[in-house]
Amino acid sequence: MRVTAFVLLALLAVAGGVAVFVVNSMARATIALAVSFVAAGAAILLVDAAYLGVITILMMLMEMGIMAIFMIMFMMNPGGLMPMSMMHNKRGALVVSIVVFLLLAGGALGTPWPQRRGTPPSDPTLALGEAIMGGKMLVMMTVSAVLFATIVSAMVLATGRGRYDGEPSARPADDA
Amino acid sequence: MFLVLAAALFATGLFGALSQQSVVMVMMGLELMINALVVAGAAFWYFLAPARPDGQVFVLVVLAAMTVEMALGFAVATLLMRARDADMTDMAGDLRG
Amino acid sequence: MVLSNRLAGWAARRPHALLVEVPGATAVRWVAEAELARAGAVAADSAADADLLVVAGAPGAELTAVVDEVWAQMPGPRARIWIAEPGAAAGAVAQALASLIGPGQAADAGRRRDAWAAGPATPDGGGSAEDGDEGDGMQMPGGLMMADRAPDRDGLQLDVLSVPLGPVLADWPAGLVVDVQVQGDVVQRAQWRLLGPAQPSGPASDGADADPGRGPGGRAASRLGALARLLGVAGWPAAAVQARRLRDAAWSGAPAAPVRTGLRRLDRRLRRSRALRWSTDGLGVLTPDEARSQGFPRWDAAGADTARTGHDATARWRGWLTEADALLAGEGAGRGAAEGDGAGHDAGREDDASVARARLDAAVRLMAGLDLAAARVVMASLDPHCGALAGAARRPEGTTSA
Amino acid sequence: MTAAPVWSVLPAAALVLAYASGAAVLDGLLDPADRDRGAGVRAGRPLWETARLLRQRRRSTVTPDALLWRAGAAGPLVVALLMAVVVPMGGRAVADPVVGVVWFNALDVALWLLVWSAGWGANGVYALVGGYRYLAQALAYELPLMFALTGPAVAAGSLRMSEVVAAQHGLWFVVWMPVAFGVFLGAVAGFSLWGPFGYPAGRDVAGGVLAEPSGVDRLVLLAGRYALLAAGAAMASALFLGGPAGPVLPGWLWSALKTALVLAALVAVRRRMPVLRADRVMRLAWLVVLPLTLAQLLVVAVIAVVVGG
Repeated sequence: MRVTAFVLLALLAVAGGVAVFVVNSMARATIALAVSFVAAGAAILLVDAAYLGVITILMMLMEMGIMAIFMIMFMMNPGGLMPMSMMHNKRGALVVSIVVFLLLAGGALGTPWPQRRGTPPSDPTLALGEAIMGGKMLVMMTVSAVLFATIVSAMVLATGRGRYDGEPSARPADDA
Repeated sequence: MFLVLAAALFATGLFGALSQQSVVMVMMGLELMINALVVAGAAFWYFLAPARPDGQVFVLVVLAAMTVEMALGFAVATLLMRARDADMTDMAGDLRG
Repeated sequence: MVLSNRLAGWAARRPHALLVEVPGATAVRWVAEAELARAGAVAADSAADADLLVVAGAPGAELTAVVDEVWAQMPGPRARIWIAEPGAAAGAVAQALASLIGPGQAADAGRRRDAWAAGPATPDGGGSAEDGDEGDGMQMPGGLMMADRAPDRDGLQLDVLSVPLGPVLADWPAGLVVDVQVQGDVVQRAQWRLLGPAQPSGPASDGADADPGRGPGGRAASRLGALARLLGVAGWPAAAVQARRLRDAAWSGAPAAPVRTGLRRLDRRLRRSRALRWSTDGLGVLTPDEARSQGFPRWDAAGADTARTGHDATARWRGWLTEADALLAGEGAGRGAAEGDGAGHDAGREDDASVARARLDAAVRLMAGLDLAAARVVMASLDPHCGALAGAARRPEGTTSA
Repeated sequence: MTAAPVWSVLPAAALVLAYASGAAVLDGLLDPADRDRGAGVRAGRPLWETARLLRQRRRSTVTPDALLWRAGAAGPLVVALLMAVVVPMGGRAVADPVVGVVWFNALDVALWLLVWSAGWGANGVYALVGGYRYLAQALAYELPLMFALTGPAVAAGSLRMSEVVAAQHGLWFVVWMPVAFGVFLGAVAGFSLWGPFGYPAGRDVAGGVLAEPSGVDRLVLLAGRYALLAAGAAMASALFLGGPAGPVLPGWLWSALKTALVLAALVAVRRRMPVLRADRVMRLAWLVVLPLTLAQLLVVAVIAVVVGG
């Protein structure tokens, strides 16, 4: 049951990922990427990491929503009315990625992984929360500082004029 | 098995990031690669050391990194767009300097 | 068969009607709207939503072409009626409702060859297809063009889309087309033109009974009609219904007292609504001179605090409320003189061609740089009487840019 | 509380649809346009509309993205049903995952893309504008909503819906989290394109995302809108109003009553206010509501720490 579900989700995730670069419409590419993420998140749900799975889905769908905005902003012909091929160096990229895949997959299957130590806690979310607020507090504080710096720098990079030398435009930060 | 999925996602993303011209599409490739990291991280946590939360924390950090990548990526894309009306990676390179 | 008859019967209890008003046929539209409401119909927002296409007035060739396009976009079962004068409305509506459930619909469905099913894009009246500037000559599948680029208000080079707003659009002035260039939903440039009626009638000629701007009741109804449209655009259907009923009551010459009671209730409701003020404040600000030359009376004297935000959309709808009440009370005729403001308030001033043109020019000028929602509020708050223009020479004008 | 068996998905779905129809009936009854007509005619409105849309031909537009369009049209209904899965009604839910609250949040974010594709797929200007309006509005309400959801979770010390409900024995969360409750209701109206947040489906853009679909597509989309309202109302009654808690009456009845009340309030607000434009909502949300929600969350956290020891 679980194996079947995983295989289906994995296939969906990879198919979505491939579709991103195959479909000829940016809208569909965005949605395909979202499908890939949702499938990956659902696969994570299978290993009892409920919080991680759902939060992955949540974050990624949000990002794709934002991406939809930028996609139309930046892409000529977003509607994909014209078959889209914006490849360069397709052959090289294909070779490199196939080689990487073989290496990684071979490594994954071939490596003698160490024995599993311990069992999952009864509530992994609780364990995660306690880790974040306990032992891994420093990590999270770093992350939050980085996120804050990102907000500021992204705004500085993206807006041409300063905050106070134009008409006040109520544009949102570009990531939530 | 999870790692094979991760490897496949990673390779797909890599292909996209290397082959695409548009900044937005390259970022989609990067997203896929990070997605692979998330899957791999969760798998490592579950199958190797589920008693310790390190794996989960790692995944969260990766997610945060992804957000940062998105935000900065789009900020840079906006900057490029404003400065040079270029949304293709090649163009950005040509116009350098 | 029984089931489908049952379905048809149920469906006919609530048909959705799309109204197309020909310039100068305001009274016909009012009567048609009232008649449709009586039959249980609701106003449709778009062709996709409509079962009934109601054309109020006699459209000219261009407008007829647009009506045909909209007709082709309607999903069906569908019925189309042409109402040339107010008296004909009741019969026409009843007939159309009957034909909606009649056996003719299956035949109609069989005959149809729709534009969307095959072939090139039609130039579009209801705004249902993107068509860009013919800039780079790159032909797109489906006959659609790629969008051009132009700098936007934040200094980015972004795609520009040319879209005609109107003439078939809910709560939109009759026969008016505003060709806008939009980036996202921000209007960059706008330009208006008018699709006229079949026989241009002079602004002050025979069409007196089709022109509601006569007599205090009719003028009060005109204010309330404009208010109903503004409320529709602002997305407050409940209040719009209230205003429309008062309009019909004032127009039909009902006793003024109950109408004024209802008006006072509406007045309280609107003035108390901070959300409404919030969405109309600061939009479409006119200077006092412009306001006077566009036939708006001096409303600051009539109770609206224009000092705060200038002569904006809020000031105008408040003014309409005050004015409608004064007209119904029968003091409309004297007030302009009492204020000593000669330009203020002579009868039917907004039905002058020059005033209507000035309002349209102001509207397209003020629309630039606003998003579509705000641009629609500006247009609705200026309430240009396109019927007044229909007789005058029709030529496009009023270009403006951001 | 135990998780119900798999077949309970069906009654749950039926319940959502029943509430959705109830909301539609109420909306018909409250519509001033039909004031002069009999109550039966007004209450039957969902039936007339459904019949009308079932009879209507499914129309298309020039070169639509049919796949995304259909997916987007079906999206709201599917999301509403998935949301309802974790909502406990009378102490019983179809599923009670550890992360019920986050599940709800993730689904509401899924709506971003779905409604956007409903607007995008039609390949019409007004529909596209409607789709983007949805995203703009979502950017305004999403962050306050997240913090509003965090409140009950912090107070209950769990993301599991059943524990959030259980933590309200004694005192309902709405009493000491009024801001979060208000924000939550606003967000429900927001993701259901309802009332003051109906901007993406505004009349000024010929119905926005509703401008192009017809026939069955439109029926599903409209039903999805009411179903979202219903799911949101049920969630609100579980998160903030104590779920089945109440005197005398049995628990399931309390749940049902509270949901119905919240739903009725949401339906009624549509007649009371005009649509708020996204630029105004954005300013309000980021400058006023977000700080308020954060302050609320701070209060909740302090109380939770003090009380919890």
